[in-house]
Amino acid sequence: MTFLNRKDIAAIAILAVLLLAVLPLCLDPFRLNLVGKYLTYGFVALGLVLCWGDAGILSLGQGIFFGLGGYCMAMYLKLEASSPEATKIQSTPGIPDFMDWNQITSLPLFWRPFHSLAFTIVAVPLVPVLLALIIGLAMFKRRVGGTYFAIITQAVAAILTILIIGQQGYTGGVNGITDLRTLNGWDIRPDHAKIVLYFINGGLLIVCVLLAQFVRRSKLGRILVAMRDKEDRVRFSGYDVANFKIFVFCLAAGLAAIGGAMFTLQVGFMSPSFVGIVPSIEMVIFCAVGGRTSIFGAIYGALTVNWARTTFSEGLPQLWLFAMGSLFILVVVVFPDGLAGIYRRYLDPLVDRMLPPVRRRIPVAAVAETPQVSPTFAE
Amino acid sequence: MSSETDFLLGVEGLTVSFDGFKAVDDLSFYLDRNEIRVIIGPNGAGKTTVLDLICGRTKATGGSIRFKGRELTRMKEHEIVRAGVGRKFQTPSIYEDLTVFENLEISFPRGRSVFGALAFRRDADVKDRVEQIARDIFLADRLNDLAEYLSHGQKQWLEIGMLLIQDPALMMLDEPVAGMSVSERKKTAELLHRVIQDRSVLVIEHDMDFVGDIAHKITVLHQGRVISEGSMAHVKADPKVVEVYLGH
Amino acid sequence: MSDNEINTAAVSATRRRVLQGMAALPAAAAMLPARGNAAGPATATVNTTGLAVTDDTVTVGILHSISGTMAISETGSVEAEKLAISQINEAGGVLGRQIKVIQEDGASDWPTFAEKAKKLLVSDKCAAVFGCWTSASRKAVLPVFEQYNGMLYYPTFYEGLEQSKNVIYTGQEATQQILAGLDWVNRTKGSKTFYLLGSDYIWPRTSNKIARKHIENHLTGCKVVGEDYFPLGHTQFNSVINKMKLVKPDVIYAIIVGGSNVAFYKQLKAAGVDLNKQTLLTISVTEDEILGIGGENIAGAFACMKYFQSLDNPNNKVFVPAFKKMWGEKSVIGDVTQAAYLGPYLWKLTVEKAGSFDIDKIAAASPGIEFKGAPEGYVRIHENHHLWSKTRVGKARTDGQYDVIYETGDLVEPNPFPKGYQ
Amino acid sequence: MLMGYSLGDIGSIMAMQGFAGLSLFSVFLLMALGLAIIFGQMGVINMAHGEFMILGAYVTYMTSQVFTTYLPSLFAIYFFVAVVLAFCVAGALGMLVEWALIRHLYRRPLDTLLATWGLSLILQQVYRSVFGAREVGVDQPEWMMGAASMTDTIQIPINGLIVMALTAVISVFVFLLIYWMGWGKRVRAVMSNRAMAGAVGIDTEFVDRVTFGIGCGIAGVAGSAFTMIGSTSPTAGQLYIVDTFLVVVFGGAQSLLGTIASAFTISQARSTMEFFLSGSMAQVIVLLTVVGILMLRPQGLFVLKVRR
Repeated sequence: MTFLNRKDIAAIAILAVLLLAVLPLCLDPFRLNLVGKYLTYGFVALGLVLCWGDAGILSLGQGIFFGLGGYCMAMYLKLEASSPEATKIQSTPGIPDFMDWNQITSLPLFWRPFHSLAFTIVAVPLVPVLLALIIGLAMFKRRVGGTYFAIITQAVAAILTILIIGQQGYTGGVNGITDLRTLNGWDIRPDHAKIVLYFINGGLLIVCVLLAQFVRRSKLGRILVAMRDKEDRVRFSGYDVANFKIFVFCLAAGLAAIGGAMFTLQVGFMSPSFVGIVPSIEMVIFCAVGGRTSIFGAIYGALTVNWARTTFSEGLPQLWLFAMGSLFILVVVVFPDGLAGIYRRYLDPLVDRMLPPVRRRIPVAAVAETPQVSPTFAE
Repeated sequence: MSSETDFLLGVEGLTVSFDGFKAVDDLSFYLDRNEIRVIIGPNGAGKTTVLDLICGRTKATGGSIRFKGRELTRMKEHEIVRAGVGRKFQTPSIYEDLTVFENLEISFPRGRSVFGALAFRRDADVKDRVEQIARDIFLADRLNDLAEYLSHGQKQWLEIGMLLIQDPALMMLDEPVAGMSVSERKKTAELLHRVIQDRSVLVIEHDMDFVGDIAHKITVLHQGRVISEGSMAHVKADPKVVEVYLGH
Repeated sequence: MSDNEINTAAVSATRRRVLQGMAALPAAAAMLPARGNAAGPATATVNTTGLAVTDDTVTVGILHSISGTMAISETGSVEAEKLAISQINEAGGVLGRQIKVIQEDGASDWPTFAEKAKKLLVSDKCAAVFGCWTSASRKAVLPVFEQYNGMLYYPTFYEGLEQSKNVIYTGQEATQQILAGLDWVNRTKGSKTFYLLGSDYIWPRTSNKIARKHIENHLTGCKVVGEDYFPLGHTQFNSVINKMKLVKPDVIYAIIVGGSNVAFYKQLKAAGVDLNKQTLLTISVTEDEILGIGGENIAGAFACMKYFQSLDNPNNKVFVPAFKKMWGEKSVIGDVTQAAYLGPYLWKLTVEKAGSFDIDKIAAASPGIEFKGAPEGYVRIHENHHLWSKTRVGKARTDGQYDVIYETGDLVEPNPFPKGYQ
Repeated sequence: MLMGYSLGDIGSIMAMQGFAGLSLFSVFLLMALGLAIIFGQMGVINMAHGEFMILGAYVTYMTSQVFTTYLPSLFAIYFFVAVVLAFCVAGALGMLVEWALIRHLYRRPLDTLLATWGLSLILQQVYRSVFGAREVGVDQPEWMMGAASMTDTIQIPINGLIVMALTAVISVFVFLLIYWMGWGKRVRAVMSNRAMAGAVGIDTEFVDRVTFGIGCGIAGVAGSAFTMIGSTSPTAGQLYIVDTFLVVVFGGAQSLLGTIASAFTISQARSTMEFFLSGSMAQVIVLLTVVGILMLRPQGLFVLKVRR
């Protein structure tokens, strides 16, 4: 894997050992399930690193994609839980309970394909990516960027929430889609199922980390960073800047959607409260705390902030907002690169000193200060 | 005149107005193959706007720009670049977080689509070409340095190098020697003479010594119009030019 | 970190929270050391399923939002539940055991509710949980309670369409709250035309649907002349007020919740709609909401629910002062707060009837449980785990209280899956 | 739905509906003016704008309490005192926030968004700790809460009139400030080139701080006015933030006239739609239209064409 240098491999190995060995050994199934839930936000944070950290496109609408992915999965699970036998007390057996309560007498057309697991697995990333593609085409082709883009994605998140809540016959409304039971006949509720789901989730996350790292280390990754800093220069080097933005926005949407689907599986329901403005901004917070330009930072950020939230809300719920608010201000003002920035400044030089040098690079000083963009002449 | 097909770039009746203010007004000029043309004029004459119009950064209100027989005014920026027009900005515009090598590599004209960029590999072709260009722009020994550590003049050269690696038929340089030391200027002039072997160059410059050093032909702009065009001697002797410069 | 350390940390955190819960119950704390298992049957006989029951204590959970947007509404329920528990402890506890409380914060976030519910059942082995407020939070915890076989006492009036072995619904379901009020307004005011309003989510929509069916099918000559929904948090009602001025309904039937309520009633008043002349019937404004709306802005409106603080009966005359003594003179008690107060008592009575804390036995013993000491008056648990209760109509006064002007003669049967109303 | 009503009725309703549209316009404009200054002129994305509004509302609440307790005879006019106080308190907090937070972030506009979001969380918790989680009822003097009867069938809400008047005053104030006194020029000079503006004798720190303070102060006034029509609770501010940003962006962030035009367009569309459709659908349609138009015309409705 030429896109990984020694440190990347070490970082991925540490992450994998932590997620797939250390945490499962240390935590009871209940806490492990919580960690699994936090990790689903890691997918979103991963996308934000590419989209926001690298390409400079701040999307305040990642909840849209997280939610859509989650809803796709929830629709499949709900249909499986609504077999005619299980719903025989309804006036129309075989459709989800909330539809029955809303006098819907046959399954709406857009629900029908979700009987198929294969379709669902394709739809989970594809539906959000399509929406991202539409938004991206409309915005980036017209050079909307920066704050405007952020505010418009926020408005889209608001619209989607109102729509989901308003169309409760088709979406389950504000309650969301609840009481999900089996995945292709396999009960997802017992502890051992949650543990299996946790490992699937962790494994998928590692795969996505590799994918993200591949993108970042490709020329496309360098173009994204170049575009963030000198958009015109990239454009006048013959690149269609909009296409690159659309690509990275769609990629981030797809990653968020996978997170959403895993969330639904592990938590057992999906509701509009994960789609709107507040959850979307919180997802940006996870990413910012971890470090917007570091993949690993973003994942640890998602873990840390959520862990802190659970801990605070168990002990001192009143202080939670204070802590979260201050943390956020502190990160933005003092540590714009988040946890990863602190690591890079204080710990990474130590690691460098401890690692035996393998290849000689000519300008050692310059490279050591910025391992992020260190070139690798591996070939 | 417009029937003439010998020119590389033909600008005819070019006009652009910003809320009624005509920055470029019915401008016409022609650029031959292998010609170095310098555009001069007082501040606000519309020089940079002309370059913006040619490379598609600003859309024209009227008129046409023909390049190798193709109409540029209807093309997008990246299409114009791919057609063979390169442009250097007034302030050096390079990627400071990347190394000199990576700066040149990004400009290498391959893998310009999204998936092309994803599949792009740094093969021998790329390395050879980058190293060759680096020698041309006097930066062969700085390839692995971050671009932000370069001096101002070196940054200008790097940006010129980023154009060269694309091998454009027309290079447009906005004040290429601004902020350079005397020796750097000489080197830059030398560089320009070398690189125009098989292309045309359109330069905006204030430094008249430098202009005299490189220009084949000079176009003088004033208030968005051409007031004089010809050799250095011709332009210097033109009373309209003298009036414009002295009158300000 | 080893397994053990984590567990120790969790236990000590739990203990700390128990202590906090106890601190809020000074009376209970004082009683605790004095009691032993001599007062009740042996633990082995009353707890065969490994619940957190010892010889002298039984642990229950309280699960509401004390942070986030729903904290506004849920605070009253927490207070009522704590009051009931401290009273029960003072009177000797349940089967001779003092009740210990573990309180968790749902933080207005539905997965958090599910998470905490699971914690209360799995880690803390609570014998019963009093909690939830919104339908969404209840829907989120319901699978947890069914999977881990817990018992939830849910206090809010809600849309119905649900019934579970593991839940006792101490508030009214929609038909109980709606039908009697509509009958009353039709009978006493001769109202024929109704304009239905609601916040846009499941409870108002389902309730309005029931109201519409009732108006169209059961009230002769009556019809619905308009129906509108607004997003939660909506604050601009002038257009709909004008619309209503045009159609001039006999009754405005409003199920608006939260901050929207304040905006709606203020704008209604400012638009010159005098609620003493225009009949307005609501099922969503309790005394709690009036605190924010301002009594003078809603005076004259009718509310239809099962409990008002001003209710004149002996039980309520004891309950209201006790509540104020514990939580302050300024506190007000709305319908849901009272329903939350019923939870611990109903659970106690059921445990005593079943002679056991076991969930299955309690679920089975619940139907038929009578509570004569309820502030709202006599209530009884139905086969479907909802309560038989009376429905009352109150008229809002300027001081933020209601005058009770009507109550049903008999207890109204709960009917969560009403035929002909779906 | 207009069948079967007398012409007179329809006329009255149209008059009142027109007024409803106008008062919604005033509400939107009042919300947006403060943000138009902060976002449009300074480029700071202030996500805590709603919390500054709620601060104004709480100041009004406290003023009403003080008047009820100490000056009951003057209660009828307390509101005007409250508006001034709301401006001062919110403005002062705004200046403090600028000093402590915003001034470090002028080079990073997207980061102001994140930092002010953090600020909004803290403010919400402060309100919750101080005033409690419940909504507070802000008492208004009786004369402000009624309706003025124009004819038998036309009633005009007095609080709507007050909001309109307040909006007019604030708009005139902002226009004088930005255009007539040349403050806008100075702000733009500072924003486009801080060092140069400083060199030509503009006290850049002062300009920043006062501008931000004025923007927040206007938010406070808006909050104060909204106690007449909306609710006052720790989280109520979040309800306004999307609408407010859309109004400013839709108008073209740098143009105050644009803000006014966009507030007018959006409010009229919303108010008309709500009359004919359900509130939820009206809101979705209006939001979608605004987003759609913004995608077609990203600069907003009113913006000057300039060389980039």
